[in-house]
Amino acid sequence: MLKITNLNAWYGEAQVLKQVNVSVDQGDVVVMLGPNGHGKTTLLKAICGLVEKTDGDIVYQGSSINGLATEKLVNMGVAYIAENRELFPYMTVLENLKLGAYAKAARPYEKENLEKIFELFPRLKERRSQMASTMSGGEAKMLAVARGLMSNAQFLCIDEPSLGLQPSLRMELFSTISEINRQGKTIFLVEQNIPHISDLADKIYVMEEGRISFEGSSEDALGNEHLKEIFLGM
Amino acid sequence: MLALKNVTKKFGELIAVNDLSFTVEQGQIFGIAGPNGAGKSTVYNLITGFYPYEGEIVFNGKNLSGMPPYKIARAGIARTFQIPQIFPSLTVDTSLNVGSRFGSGTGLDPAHVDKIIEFLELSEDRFTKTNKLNLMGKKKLMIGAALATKPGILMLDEPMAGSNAREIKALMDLILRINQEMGLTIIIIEHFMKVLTELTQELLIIESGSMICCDSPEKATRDPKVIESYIGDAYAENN
Amino acid sequence: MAAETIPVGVPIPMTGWAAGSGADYFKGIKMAIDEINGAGGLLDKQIEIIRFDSKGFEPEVVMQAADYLCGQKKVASIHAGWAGWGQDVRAYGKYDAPFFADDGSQAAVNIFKEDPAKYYNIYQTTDVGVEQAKSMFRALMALPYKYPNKKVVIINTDDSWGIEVGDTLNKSFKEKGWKVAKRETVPYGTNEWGILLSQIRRIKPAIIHIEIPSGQENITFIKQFLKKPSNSIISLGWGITPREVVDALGKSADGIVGEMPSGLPGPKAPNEKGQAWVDKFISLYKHQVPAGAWIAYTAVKAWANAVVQVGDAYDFKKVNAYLSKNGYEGEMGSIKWDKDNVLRAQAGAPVVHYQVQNGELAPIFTDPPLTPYKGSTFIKPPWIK
Amino acid sequence: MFSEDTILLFYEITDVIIAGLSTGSVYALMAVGMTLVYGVTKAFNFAYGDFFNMGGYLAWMIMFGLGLEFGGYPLVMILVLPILFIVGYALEKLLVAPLRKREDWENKVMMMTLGLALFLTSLYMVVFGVRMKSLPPILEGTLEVGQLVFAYQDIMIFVMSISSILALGWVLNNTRVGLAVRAVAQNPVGATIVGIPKEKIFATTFAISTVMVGFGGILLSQKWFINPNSGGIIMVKAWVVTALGGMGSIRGGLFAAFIIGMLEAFVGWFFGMSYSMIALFGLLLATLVFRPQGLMGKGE
Amino acid sequence: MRLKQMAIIIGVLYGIMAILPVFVGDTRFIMNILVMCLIWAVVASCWDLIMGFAGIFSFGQVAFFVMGAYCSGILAIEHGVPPVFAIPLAGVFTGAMGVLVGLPCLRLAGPYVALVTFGVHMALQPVLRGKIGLAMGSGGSVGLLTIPPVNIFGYTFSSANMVPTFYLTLLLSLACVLVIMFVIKSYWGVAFLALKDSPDFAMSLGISAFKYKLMVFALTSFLTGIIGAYYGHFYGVLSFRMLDLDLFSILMVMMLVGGLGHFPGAVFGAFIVVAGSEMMAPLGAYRAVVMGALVVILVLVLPNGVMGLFTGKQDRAEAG
Ligand SMILES: Nc1ncnc2c1ncn2[C@@H]1O[C@H](COP(=O)(O)OP(=O)(O)OP(=O)(O)O)[C@@H](O)[C@H]1O
Ligand SMILES: Nc1ncnc2c1ncn2[C@@H]1O[C@H](COP(=O)(O)OP(=O)(O)OP(=O)(O)O)[C@@H](O)[C@H]1O
Ligand SMILES: [Mg+2]
Ligand SMILES: [Mg+2]
Repeated sequence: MLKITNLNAWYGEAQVLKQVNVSVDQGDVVVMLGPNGHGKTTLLKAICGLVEKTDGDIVYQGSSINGLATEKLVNMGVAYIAENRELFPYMTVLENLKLGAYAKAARPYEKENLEKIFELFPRLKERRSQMASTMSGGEAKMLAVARGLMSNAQFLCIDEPSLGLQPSLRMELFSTISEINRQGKTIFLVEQNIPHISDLADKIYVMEEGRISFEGSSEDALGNEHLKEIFLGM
Repeated sequence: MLALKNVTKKFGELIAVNDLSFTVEQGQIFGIAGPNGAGKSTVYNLITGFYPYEGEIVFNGKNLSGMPPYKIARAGIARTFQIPQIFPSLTVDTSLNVGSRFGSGTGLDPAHVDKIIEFLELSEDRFTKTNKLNLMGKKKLMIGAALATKPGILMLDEPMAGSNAREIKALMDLILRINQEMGLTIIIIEHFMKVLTELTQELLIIESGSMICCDSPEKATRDPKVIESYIGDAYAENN
Repeated sequence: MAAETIPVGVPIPMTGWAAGSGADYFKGIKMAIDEINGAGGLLDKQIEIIRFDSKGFEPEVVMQAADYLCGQKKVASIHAGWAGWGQDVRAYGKYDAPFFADDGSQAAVNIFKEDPAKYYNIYQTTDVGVEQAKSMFRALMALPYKYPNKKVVIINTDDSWGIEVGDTLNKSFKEKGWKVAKRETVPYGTNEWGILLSQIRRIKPAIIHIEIPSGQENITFIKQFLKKPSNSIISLGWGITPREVVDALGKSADGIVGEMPSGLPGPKAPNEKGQAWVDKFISLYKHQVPAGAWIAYTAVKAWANAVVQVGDAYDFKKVNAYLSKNGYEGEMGSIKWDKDNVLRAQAGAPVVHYQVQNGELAPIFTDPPLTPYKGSTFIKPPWIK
Repeated sequence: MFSEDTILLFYEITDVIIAGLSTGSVYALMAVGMTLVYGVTKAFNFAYGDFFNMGGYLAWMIMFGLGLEFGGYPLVMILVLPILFIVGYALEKLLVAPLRKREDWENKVMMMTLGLALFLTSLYMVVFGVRMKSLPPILEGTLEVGQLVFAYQDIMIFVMSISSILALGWVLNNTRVGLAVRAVAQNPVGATIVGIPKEKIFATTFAISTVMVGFGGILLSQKWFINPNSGGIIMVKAWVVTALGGMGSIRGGLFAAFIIGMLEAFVGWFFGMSYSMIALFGLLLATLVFRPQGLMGKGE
Repeated sequence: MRLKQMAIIIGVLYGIMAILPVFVGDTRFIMNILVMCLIWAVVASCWDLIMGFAGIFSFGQVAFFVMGAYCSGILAIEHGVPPVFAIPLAGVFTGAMGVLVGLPCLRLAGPYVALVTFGVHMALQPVLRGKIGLAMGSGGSVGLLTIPPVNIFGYTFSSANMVPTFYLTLLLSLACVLVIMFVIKSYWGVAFLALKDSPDFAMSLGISAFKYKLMVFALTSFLTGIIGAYYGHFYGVLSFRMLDLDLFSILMVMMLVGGLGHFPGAVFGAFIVVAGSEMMAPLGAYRAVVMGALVVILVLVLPNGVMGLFTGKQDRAEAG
């Protein structure tokens, strides 16, 4: 579904991604691990056209998307759930969610998806007319994830969705992600702490210093003592 | 050392903090946890004077109510923010100097700043602009600047969020060392149970602005009410 | 090369709020200089115009203009038009080249009086506001029209010109037993007159005098007044002269009266010489003579004449002495500056009072002495029932 | 029943109110475009007043420059409004869009528009001359109700300004496009993430605001005149109105326009016209002290 | 930029200024331009301090300038205060006015601050022209026409003796600019940057937004008032026309050409713009067209002004 070859990315003069190769197959959940600040978010941003300077190939469903405007990707069925939320601060929760379904493909499912989301995050339903900027850290993260799910996209790039969520919700979140995946969506997930990662992930990548340092199935990863200690210790 | 007495904060209809009272003792590491939107960050914002509130907050015998944030900072309360805050146009060094110069009440103390830089292992990045730091760097910077104000108490808001196991371990070590070597009282908001149970001496759990319990972490995390509303069965089993 | 021409300074606003009136003065100045150059030049040298954008007469701009033109370009004379209420006296008083301005303000004259020896090169080409206002009053009182009552409304701008005229009119009307039912000082840029007009409609004054030396306020006032006029004579004072007033209002302005200081009446001039000049101006610029054009023209001519008499454009002492002693023989007769170097209203450079008739300015009086203009007919404004 | 004085006073006060409404509608017209463009770009447009004049000049050009006066205002609108749209769109793409990529871009846009204002003002002066131009009234005649007089022209301005503001408000609050415009205003990156073509929205909003401003310029020029120098003061008036109402709030702008119109009318009536500016800023200051985000601003 | 770099640039700029009279000392016209450069350099720098560094959108700088000029002029004319005393008194007055204007501004967001301060600018003109102004001795719409020149120990500094007057202006201007430089490089300046970057974080580290913002209002209006007062005594005349938008725009252009927040760019900007504008004088009415177009182009190609050329590499890397 997605194939990245020899991707480099820069912020100004500083190169962050170095010759990254990643491939995500249709229907898979691919998890990317890696220490803080080593380029995971940058990779997702690069896929979604949010990094200004990149080179290399990004092919999505057979067509090259490198350099394509973000909004076009959305219409091609790619959704991005940003680490730092990127909400519309002076709009209500409901308006934020509605905007999540802005893409043409998502509009018919708006109502249906909204209900599902309110089920998953009752807090959002309760606060649907609160201004997004006044939501607590965790609430805002829920809203960001929810807004991404509204897009009905086929391919979801999710960056640390559990950041700041309370433990019970975190567990729920990952089962929801599995659920979504079972419904046929492909998921590219950046996340640090996933309980029972082998239940979720079909494939694991580790990024260190802007390079892919490990690639393999979750079993391979769990078999790797080094990785286990660093990333899966919780 | 720090005591909240019947503190209440409303945002319009919403009662974000509801008649909350608790005391943090000198030298403690004091944990605060609770569901999303329970009012944890709001408590910090009240202590540091960002919002007006009802009730009383007393620090070392001094009533903080009505004091502006910068005075509270100079009185010895330092904090970090849940969403990392930095000064993008300043370097690490200058940022720490700002804390030292304005927050300590004694003026710029280069030796102290040097010590913090060394302590937080920031010397490599000392003269880089803070907007170039990664998440961990930014967090350390916030802590460093807070420490530079020579506080009596340090309040951390979800410092572990977004970190992997090794990083969490490193941060826990750091917090412990701040507590022990620097002798600082620490309040920490976290969602990682492991952090709370291993680090804190006392754990306050709040929900919808009200206290559910305030006890030793072992007891608090086993409280059925806490498990139900916050930790969740699945998670509790896991750990 | 450079010595072959005689430079003349023209510090006139080319940009900013005063650019419109600046353009009028410039037309007169350019016409005079083109004539002289066409006739072989001044003392066989061509006159070269050196312009300076005096913008909005900010102090440093006025000073800068003086230092640039006199100090740097060594101009032989300066023709400034309307130039800033006295600052110009100080700026150009430092030098000796004859300086002609049209400030029309007592403040400028007062500065002159401080040190007449130092400021001897400064010439005002129009009478001061006080005198112009008195003339306006005389003209209003002499209109062949029976006022239904003795109530007047005076509206003026909040600058020195407006206040000087407004105060004088106020005093004159009161002395004559009139009631000044309303006196309003308005800022420039006032375009909404609704309230004032509704008050006027209730006062029903016999005269409304407006003294705003700019086009737009006068136009909007008249436009809004005419929607439901009261039985009042409308007198615009100097404000009738900016070309856009008649241009914008056309025949709907018929009946309005106003004045032009140091003017040469057109389209029918008082004498043949004058008529020739008016005709020439109109053929050059395709419109009637606006305020200041003629006197700016005449000032250039007066200076050129003095230079010819003296025989040296740069013998400023002699040129100035000649100018203040002899004045000049203009189109309407001789003009002479008084002891304060002010060109008081006089037969050779009268205050001309106009009425708009058929969408153009038609002279009805000249002053002094206040005499009905030959062949003039005052028409009762069409809105007066 | 009432003494004559009372009746006269009644009429006078009614006139003041009418004057206030009429000025208010003019201010509202001046301010619509600014609210829109500020709301979206968050950057201050110093050239605002010159866009206003652009409408007037284009109309003048079509009527008198090209001699198409016979077409009247319908022809003018048909020709001018699309031109304004194109000009607005192009200016955004050429001058604003490149700046938006920079750090601290709000300041840079402000500076750029300052230069643009200087450029346009002096360009008008050079091209059209320093003198004012005027346009024929859009509707002649007056409506008289007893002692009260309404010019059809004023009624027209009143109706047009209110309806254009309400229409703009409706579009912003009730349509998907409106939602998109607000989204881009609040978080451009967030907007692209949900699939909103941010660049297009920026340019279109700027263009629509230019159309609105220019439309106001045409309507008011036929009441007043077109003055190449008036850009600055129009910009300030529009700014005061939008700020008092709360920058970016359409409804606030509408209210503020009428509040200011009334204030000017009553102050002018009671104290004299030269006090209205002082009263205006007094009111603004007093309002901002109590409501720092303006009357209906959302705050940031 | 380091303090040393700044000091060097300022030193070079003023050094060049200081030797210019050797060549053009007898051309009053050019000397006048140089004096203008020096005066506007201070106003533009003050503006840069409050806007570029403190991040406060104050549009009241011209108003403070005019206030200072009028205050000193009135003191000298009406009350016979010698200019050497009237100038600092005017500074104190405008400083106090700055605090007064600053107080309500501290709660407001950027564009509102701009508006309130600009309101002061707009309201000043009717005040000076109206009855209030007349009662205080502003000369109403005529303005002040008889302001005495500065006189130190019996020596009169006026345009009659241009060269000594130029050096007095240079000293005053340099002093003001150095004050601004030290403020920017002191912890004051850092506090401004911190407050601009993240007010919450800054406050939690003990910075009082209130105090520093008020102080910057006081300081910039004080210095602007001083230089305004000096301007009045130098020219001997004042008119409210200075409050028209022209001067305001040109000052903004100076800041912009120099680079907003890139001190001492503003000084540079003032020098370039004053000189450039004079050089374009032969263009007449086209001067403003060219100036406008230049500003637009400059913003697009030189985002950080002339100073950006010096610090360009550094900043571009940061911008990324
Ligand atoms: N806008 C930016 N400008 C300059 N450098 C940046 C920018 N954003 C990120 N970086 C740098 O790029 C590197 C990679 O950052 P990135 O956010 O991709 O890391 P990450 O692996 O997602 O880390 P985290 O676990 O903290 O989310 C970091 O060193 C960071 O400092
Ligand atoms: N300015 C505000 N206006 C209105 N509601 C607010 C405001 N700030 C916070 N709230 C609400 O108050 C509640 C408490 O928020 P707070 O940020 O303290 O939560 P928290 O316990 O820190 O949660 P999290 O774990 O998600 O960070 C939340 O429901 C939030 O939506
Ligand atoms: Mg990341
Ligand atoms: Mg929180």
